[in-house]
Amino acid sequence: MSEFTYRDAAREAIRDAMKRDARVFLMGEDVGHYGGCYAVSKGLLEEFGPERIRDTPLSESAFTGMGIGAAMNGMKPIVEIMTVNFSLLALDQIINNAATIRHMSGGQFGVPLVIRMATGAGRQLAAQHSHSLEGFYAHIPGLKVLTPATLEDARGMLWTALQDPDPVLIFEHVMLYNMSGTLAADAGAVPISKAAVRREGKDVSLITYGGSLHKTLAAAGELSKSGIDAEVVDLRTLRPLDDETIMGSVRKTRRAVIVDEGWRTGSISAEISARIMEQALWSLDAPVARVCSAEVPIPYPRHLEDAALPQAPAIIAAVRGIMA
Amino acid sequence: MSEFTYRDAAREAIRDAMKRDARVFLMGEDVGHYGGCYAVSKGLLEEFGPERIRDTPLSESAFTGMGIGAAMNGMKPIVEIMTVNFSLLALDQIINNAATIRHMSGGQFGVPLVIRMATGAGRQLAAQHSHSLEGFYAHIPGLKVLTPATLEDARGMLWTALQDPDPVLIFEHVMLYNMSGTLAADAGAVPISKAAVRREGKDVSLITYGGSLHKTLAAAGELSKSGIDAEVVDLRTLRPLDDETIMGSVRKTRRAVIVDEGWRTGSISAEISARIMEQALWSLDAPVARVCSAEVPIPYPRHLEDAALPQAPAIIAAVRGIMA
Amino acid sequence: MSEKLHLTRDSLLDLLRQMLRIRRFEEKCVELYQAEKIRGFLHLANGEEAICTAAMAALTPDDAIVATYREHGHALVRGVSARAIMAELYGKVEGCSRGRGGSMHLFSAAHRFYGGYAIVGGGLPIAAGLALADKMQGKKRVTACFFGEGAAAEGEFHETMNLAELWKLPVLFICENNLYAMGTRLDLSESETDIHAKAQSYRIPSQSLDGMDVVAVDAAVNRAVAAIRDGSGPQFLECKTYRFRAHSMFDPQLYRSKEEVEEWKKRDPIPRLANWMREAGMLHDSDLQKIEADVKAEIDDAVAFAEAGSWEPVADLTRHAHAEAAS
Amino acid sequence: MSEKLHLTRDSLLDLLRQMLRIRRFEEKCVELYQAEKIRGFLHLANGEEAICTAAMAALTPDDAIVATYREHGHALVRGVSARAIMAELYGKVEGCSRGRGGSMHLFSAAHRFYGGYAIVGGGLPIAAGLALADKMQGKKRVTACFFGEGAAAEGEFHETMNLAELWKLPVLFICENNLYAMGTRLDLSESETDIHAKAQSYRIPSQSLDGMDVVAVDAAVNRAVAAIRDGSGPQFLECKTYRFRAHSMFDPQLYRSKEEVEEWKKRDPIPRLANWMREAGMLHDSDLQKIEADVKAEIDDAVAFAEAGSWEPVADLTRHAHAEAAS
Ligand SMILES: Cc1ncc(C[n+]2csc(CCOP(=O)(O)OP(=O)(O)O)c2C)c(N)n1
Ligand SMILES: Cc1ncc(C[n+]2csc(CCOP(=O)(O)OP(=O)(O)O)c2C)c(N)n1
Ligand SMILES: [Mg+2]
Ligand SMILES: [Mg+2]
Repeated sequence: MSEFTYRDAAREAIRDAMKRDARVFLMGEDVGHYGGCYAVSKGLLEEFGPERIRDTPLSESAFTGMGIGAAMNGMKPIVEIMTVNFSLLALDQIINNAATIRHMSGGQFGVPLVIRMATGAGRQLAAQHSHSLEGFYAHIPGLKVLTPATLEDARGMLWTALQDPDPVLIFEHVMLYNMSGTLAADAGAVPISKAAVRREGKDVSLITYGGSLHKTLAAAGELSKSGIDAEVVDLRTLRPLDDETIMGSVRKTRRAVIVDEGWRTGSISAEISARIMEQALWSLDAPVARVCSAEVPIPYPRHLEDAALPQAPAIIAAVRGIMA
Repeated sequence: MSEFTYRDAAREAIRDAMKRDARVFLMGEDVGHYGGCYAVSKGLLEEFGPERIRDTPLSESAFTGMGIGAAMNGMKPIVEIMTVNFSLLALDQIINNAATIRHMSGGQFGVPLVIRMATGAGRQLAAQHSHSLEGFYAHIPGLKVLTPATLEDARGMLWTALQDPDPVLIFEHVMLYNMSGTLAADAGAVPISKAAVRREGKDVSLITYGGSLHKTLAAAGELSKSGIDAEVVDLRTLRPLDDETIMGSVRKTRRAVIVDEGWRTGSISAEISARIMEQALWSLDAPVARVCSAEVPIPYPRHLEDAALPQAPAIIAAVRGIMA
Repeated sequence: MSEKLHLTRDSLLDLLRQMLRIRRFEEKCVELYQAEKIRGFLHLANGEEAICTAAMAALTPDDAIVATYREHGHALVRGVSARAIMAELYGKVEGCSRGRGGSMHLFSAAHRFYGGYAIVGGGLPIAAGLALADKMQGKKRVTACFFGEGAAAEGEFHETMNLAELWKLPVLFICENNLYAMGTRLDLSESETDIHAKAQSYRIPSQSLDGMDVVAVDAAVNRAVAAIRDGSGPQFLECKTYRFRAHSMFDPQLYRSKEEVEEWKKRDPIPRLANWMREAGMLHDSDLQKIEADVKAEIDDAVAFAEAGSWEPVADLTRHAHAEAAS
Repeated sequence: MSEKLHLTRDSLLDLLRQMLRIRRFEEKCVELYQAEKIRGFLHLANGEEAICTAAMAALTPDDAIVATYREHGHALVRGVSARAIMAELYGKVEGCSRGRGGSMHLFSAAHRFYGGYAIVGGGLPIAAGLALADKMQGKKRVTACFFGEGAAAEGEFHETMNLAELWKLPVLFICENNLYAMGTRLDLSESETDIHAKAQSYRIPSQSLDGMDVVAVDAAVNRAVAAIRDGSGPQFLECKTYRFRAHSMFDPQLYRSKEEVEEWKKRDPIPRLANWMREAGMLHDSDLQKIEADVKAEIDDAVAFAEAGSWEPVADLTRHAHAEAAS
């Protein structure tokens, strides 16, 4: 066991993959000489050299598309798009090519590409640097969408993703990079097919992922003081969703609140609510509630940004609202 | 009253707007000399000249961004992006600029821009030309999203959209262009704030929009033969959603099936289901059901494409499923 | 005709045969479209056959191909069977993309034919990525990337040109400049209409040539491929050509005159090569008759194959969205 | 110093004053960031002040400005008050964007300051669109678009250059080439490192100049603006400069040496102009002291104003996502 940050865990995952598989390489803006915009790849250029740690120009569409091509031709690229906000410039490649090539080719060509990007708000970066669009990516057939929220998952999801024959997107929430904790010395690959119950409870299911997990756990802690025993489900993977774990929890607690940093309308929280409607309606003692981001571009000032995002008090209020 | 196609109606809407307001102009690929990829703008170049009917290079991001700039500086541009599939190349401009500028500027600058694009499948155009992403756009604060499904709306929504001080996206379903019918000689602007009940019914609410409206009406006709009286709600506007009309219908019929050509997971149908859960759960006699596109890139062969999209038989089956 | 030097009569005959295969195949496609056997978008390359024909002759089976939605000829000359292509146009399981892709999305792993891409410019980064993988793996392969001049306006063109040269990737960019992007004439869409000069602005060795002269294209491609194999980085060839038919089956061609089309038809690469070979005594009517007969037989057989092909069961609808568990 | 011709002592003094306003304002920003009064990303332009200073002097209030996230100086010299900018950096309602935008998103309708954009390259199409609107409305205005050399790699740069020249739009593109995009040196990101040559490849009249020489920039911008007003279409100026400080407050600057930074500091545009004016007998210590004192007073006042500013009520959170019903 040793002290680690989420950032360290993400870096270790890359180092480990680079060492274990010569086909793996990292490509993106400032991953090399700068050390990574969030310092995830710091030191890797020195360790692996410029052939495998590739600084790219500001050309999101081209280097993402090149990752697709390289993946189709024997390599295992890790493309880093600095943040999900800039991934909009590469969306054509991700949706029209990465997600469709296997299908369009009748299964002949696969795209074993991993794309990592930072997501989320909380650093007062305002309207163009604070999106949470992982829920949108989860709408696209052909993609897998991972949202590591713990050190174990930051450390372990990458290798599993690299073994996947299809494109996998990994979203690292910007507020998690400095989160520290301990990580087993032998920490390694983790499965990506199951959601995780991070806290057992019997009264209500709090379903969340990514940066919102920790706010949700905090809310659950608060609720326990007033005798409400909340279960916290970390989705971990947004596509495909693990219905079994979600419904299992909801059928047990008969109540659910979904916490999602995406803008409320059309966020992944809506899909989860709809699935509960379809698969577990008769088990519900109350309507499924959602705590999401306000329907506004993220404002710069701290107090307004805080107000725009899901926070523990709002989660607690939502739970009380459906416990009543 | 005169015989019109949806295409004619869309063209009339543009002609009328160009004549009434000198600030209006049309810009996009092949809107001029070619006559529009779906012939919507045929003849307009001859009528209004190249200054106001502007053929652009294949530069979706730039000409969409230029529409934003022109809208901020006194003009009322109509940007045509041939199809939603190509709009992914302009998404940075639409989401990071058009949707955020008013907010980022504290309300000082508005973007009265209208972007028209074709959407949907059904013409055997395969995986890169058949997306229905209007539901995703409906996730973005700062945008309005319109989906005209009738001649009246194809004719009337554009002018209303042009009066809006904020960016409005209009999605024209490719399967509607040849739909013909009659249009009042004085047909003009229509409100965009309300959904429309296209068929009154008491047993179940079929909630849909765009290209799926007509399949849904057909299904409702079939159902009536077996004594099921379905109400059909045409959303018309996906953002903002008209909760009042939706909930009004659901509270009346106590059952709902949402029909949406988007891929099921994370489609706008999920948001509607979630809102019914939140606002009308206790009025429901059955879980809200969804009929959406299969989770696969759209295949080329007719039989597989048909199977991938919502069709009347599936809608009927879904209704029977919740009437049981 | 220029630089015929290294070409033997046999290789010239083969160029002629290949161009005719494409021409006749696509003429058949028109019939089949009208008969509603082929649906969706169908983009024909009548008039442009010399480019892919000459290019494929210079490439080895080890090289990779990336093409557009106007790629029947590219696939055919690359070696994908007329049967597999025709079955694909029918949407049958026996098609080269199992019927899933149709005309715009021909793929064939066996031929390293990495596909027809229908988002203009979208294939360029993929081609550069294929080349990057070859370079990182120390393979002396070339990736040939075909695209129309309209793609030069897309941001992806710019980004890819820069990265290909910056990283000295083994890509051969072949621009099929047929003067129009759908209905938009080059000078209405580009401030600099000299496409090959654009490539030079990224320091990519670039050349503009007559794409209606199969021998000239052959020579240029051979030179470019040799340079790329030497490891000097990407090369760019602008081949000036013309599309004799409509952009797709839906195009009323309001944007150009019949006269212009007729003018260009005089430069049709097929009679051009045939006549020149005749004059050089390398082609006799009997040769041509033989080729036409063989081609017709091949196409008839392809149609029969497609007709006899099978529809993928609807139960398999969601297949190929993801890899299938290795069994 | 080159081409001082049309510059009087007063105008030179004003250029000096403006550059000092930016320098001191941003030095204060560093303090305030450390004091956590300013948050988020903060990008300073120490060393680059000559460019926006000279440019703004050549533009009229009728012209429009589009800038990046590194735009404090642009807004300040354009006339947006130090108060309104500082309040914006604090996130107060009194800020030039009502506190909603912060450092990266300064806007001011009154100054036709169309904003700081934080998606690299994202402002270019908007600038071209502003210019298109002016042209269509027959207005003889110029839109000045500032961006870093890193933006030249983006597809939007390519698309915008082509459209601006194709449609002869009245845009002045000003590339602030400080040799690095975050930590990526130009030669690691561009196959053609001569930025001004890129603009020429679209046939845009283009010039490269010393961005550390405020007088040279002033002359070039005046020439370019005059040409644009004559209706000849866009112009492009590449101003070679250097960022003395980190990219943002989070940058450890692993990618460049202290020596390199020190070398460039010798070319600091402020002492450079001051010394030259001194030698020319146009500047005395008393002048400089006066300017420094005025600037200090202005900045202290701005900080006091920002401190005294108010926080927008949380109840107003969702305001400005859409226009508010005219009341
Ligand atoms: C990004 C994108 N925008 C628009 C289209 C619609 N479209 C299909 S082909 C085409 C013209 C392309 O012209 P060019 O690149 O010259 O190739 P050509 O068709 O002439 O062979 C257009 C506009 C598209 N497929 N992709
Ligand atoms: C599209 C996009 N990609 C990446 C970033 C992150 N980023 C912010 S500034 C910057 C460097 C830009 O360099 P340059 O254009 O030279 O401007 P400079 O910062 O040097 O003034 C990067 C990569 C961004 N903001 N937008
Ligand atoms: Mg063309
Ligand atoms: Mg720079």
